[in-house]
Amino acid sequence: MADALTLARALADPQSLTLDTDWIGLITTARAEQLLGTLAYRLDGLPLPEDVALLLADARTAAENGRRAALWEAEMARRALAPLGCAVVLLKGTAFVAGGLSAGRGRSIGDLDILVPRDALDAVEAALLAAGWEWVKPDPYDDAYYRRWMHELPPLIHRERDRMIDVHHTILPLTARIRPDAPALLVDAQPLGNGLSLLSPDDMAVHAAAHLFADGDLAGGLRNLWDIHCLIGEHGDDGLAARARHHGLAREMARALRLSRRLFGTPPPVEAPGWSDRLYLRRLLARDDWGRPIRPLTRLVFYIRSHWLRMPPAMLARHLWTKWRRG
Amino acid sequence: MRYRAPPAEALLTAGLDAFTAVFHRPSGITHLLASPAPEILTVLADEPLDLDALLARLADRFDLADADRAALAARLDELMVAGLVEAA
Amino acid sequence: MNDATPTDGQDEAQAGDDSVSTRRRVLMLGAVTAGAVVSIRPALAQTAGSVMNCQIPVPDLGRAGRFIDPAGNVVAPGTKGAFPPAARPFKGEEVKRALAGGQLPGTTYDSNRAYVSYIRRLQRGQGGFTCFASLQMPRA
Amino acid sequence: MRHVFSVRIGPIGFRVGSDWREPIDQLRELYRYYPSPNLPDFTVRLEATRPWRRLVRPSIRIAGDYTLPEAAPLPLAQGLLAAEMAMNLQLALGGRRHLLLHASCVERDGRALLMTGESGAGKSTLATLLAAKGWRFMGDEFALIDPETGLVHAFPRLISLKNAGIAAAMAAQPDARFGPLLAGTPKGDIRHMVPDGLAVGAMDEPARPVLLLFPRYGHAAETLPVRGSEAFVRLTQASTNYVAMGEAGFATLTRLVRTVPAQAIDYPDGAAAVAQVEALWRTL
Repeated sequence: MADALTLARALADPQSLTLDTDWIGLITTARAEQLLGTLAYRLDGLPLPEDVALLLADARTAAENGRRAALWEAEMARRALAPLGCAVVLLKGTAFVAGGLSAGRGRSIGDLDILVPRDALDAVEAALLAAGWEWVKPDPYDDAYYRRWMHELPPLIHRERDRMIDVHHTILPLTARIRPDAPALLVDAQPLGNGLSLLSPDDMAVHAAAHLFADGDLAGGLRNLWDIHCLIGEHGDDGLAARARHHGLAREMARALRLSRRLFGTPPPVEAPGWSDRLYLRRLLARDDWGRPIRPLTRLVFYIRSHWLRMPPAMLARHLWTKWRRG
Repeated sequence: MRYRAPPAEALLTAGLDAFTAVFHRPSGITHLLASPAPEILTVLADEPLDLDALLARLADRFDLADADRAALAARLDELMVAGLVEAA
Repeated sequence: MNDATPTDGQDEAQAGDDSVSTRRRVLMLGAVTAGAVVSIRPALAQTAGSVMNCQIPVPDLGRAGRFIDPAGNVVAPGTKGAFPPAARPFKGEEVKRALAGGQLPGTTYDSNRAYVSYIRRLQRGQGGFTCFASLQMPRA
Repeated sequence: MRHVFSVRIGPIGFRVGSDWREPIDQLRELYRYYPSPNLPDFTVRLEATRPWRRLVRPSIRIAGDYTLPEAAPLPLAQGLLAAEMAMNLQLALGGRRHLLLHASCVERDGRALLMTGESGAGKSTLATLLAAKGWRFMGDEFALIDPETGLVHAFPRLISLKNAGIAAAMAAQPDARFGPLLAGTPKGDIRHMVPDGLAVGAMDEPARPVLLLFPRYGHAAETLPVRGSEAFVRLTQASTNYVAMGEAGFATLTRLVRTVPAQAIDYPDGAAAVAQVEALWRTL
């Protein structure tokens, strides 16, 4: 059965595509994995069938509009938080485009993610609420859950612009067994000169690996792995392993390097993929040429794993029990 | 506090009868402005001004029917919420 | 989805401005009543509703299994006086009838009121909001 | 997928995959005279809500490149409706090459009349009435405005007739081709009608918009001009992709409302509306 390997190859080596490529299958897979904009930039300038070229040009325009909207949302957050004088670090897609990084080329960007010092959280929350952001879920149970267990405020949405913001104070949930060094992330952040900052290149890659392998069920994982490929291609991997070890994320970073090498040919030579890597690859590529999610069992394994990572066993049991009762 | 508006090239404008449609390039947001908002943006595009200087500048260019400081401040607040004006 | 289209009051404040070209223009700083800035927002809900057949789960999937109290709040399962979740999502047409004073299928007088209160309080970002918003659009 | 059908409607190509044969057979029959796309712009999937629901009480989930989380599943008997909704949804959410206006559109002498309004305003009925009078039907769901040229492109998908409109259309156009009667859908009884040969044959010819109408059914006949600013705001709300189109959307829409006169027409019945429209058309 077709999976997303064709897409991974097209991203890694656009020249390898032949004119008899199953273009609609490739485009549909890329859309479903939120990588169409990225693919469109990778194939820009290559000889392509006219209809393909037109469709990809549309995708680049759409990505450019998305980039502008993401940067504007960051700017509005900057204006709201400027009076506080605390560090505001952009994360994920918005950071990539704000830094002009190759990982940001054509990338789809959803919510605005920012990292702030934990002791500034209350002030940040108040300033955002005063500037037109509202709680998405005015629900005390969820609220208490977030505040107690998560690495971020409950999601806020701006009442005029309809855009969400996730305010983090570290990069993994507090329930996770791994505790990254959040103060070090802030200390080494690199100012953009306008009051906003980016994580250091190493921390950016470590965060991407943490997000991919230590949090969540690998949904959208191919895009996250592409981010890592681009970040390492641009900044190299000097000191990366040591930094990952410092945050307790050495295993995740090493796995990211092995998989990214395997799928995209990321430069640093690393040890060969092991048997567990094969399971991750099966999950990362679990998408067919109609955009359908495939390999339900593999997906289920990673779904259960995502809860295992986030919750202590007793809490996990309670959570799965509730989910099961809901059907 | 001084107020800053985007430079002229950041805005696309189209007059539509009594209103001005404005496309704000940095945000991609379209605004429909009624007077005196377009005039305020035009004056502030030259340089950031505080409230009194802005009022004086507007009085230079227009016959102000109500040189009302509070009304001008209210208009500026609206423009700030829309992201068209920021504190300089 | 913008709820503040320009008002006629504004227009009157403007009338005649364009015709005066030789004299200096008169500017009113405080004449606008409904605001001098209207920002255009995506109209997805309205048009999505017209090309789609939508449904509203009560409560949304993120809070599935929890109860709805008489005021429409989502509360812990088993809360006294609250109602269990709706057995199936309601269709757009069913909600439209309920908002107009009818009753949602499979509900009692009281659970219907609780569910309708819940739906009325939906916000952006919550499951069912787009559907609800599309039902709220004024009909010409 | 098991069953596949591709079609091009105006400038937009679709690929529809289905777990069942029936909806695909119906599409193939009704779109028989439409071309195939070189490259479909969008993919639609009609899939079983659960694996066993392919056979037991078959229930269609509408999926594809773009989905709405709140879309309700439909029974297999309404598969054609599911396919049509899904194709509309792809264009509404994913279209970026044209400014999409939720409007019906007819053409005469290379000049196009756009009609927009909420469902129930009669834009679809009016378009079919005018088509019966010799106008070219360009579409009753979306008008596609080309940002480069300002021209409107046709999107003559199947006409979705509802309830009382079904019998009226069958009486007015007995020679037209119709799909199966879909009874008891969430939108009432629905029957699809294939646009006439002129509409399909000339669908690749764009037209210059010259009149914009905001019709309203069920009121005494009245015609009132609509100012550019009001038309602008109403069209931003009648567009599924105005905001997503960014600068191109702004340039296209401001050009449209500044060059094309807009009128609101209230009408008591179809005959009066046609007379009102033709009277307006003569003044252009």
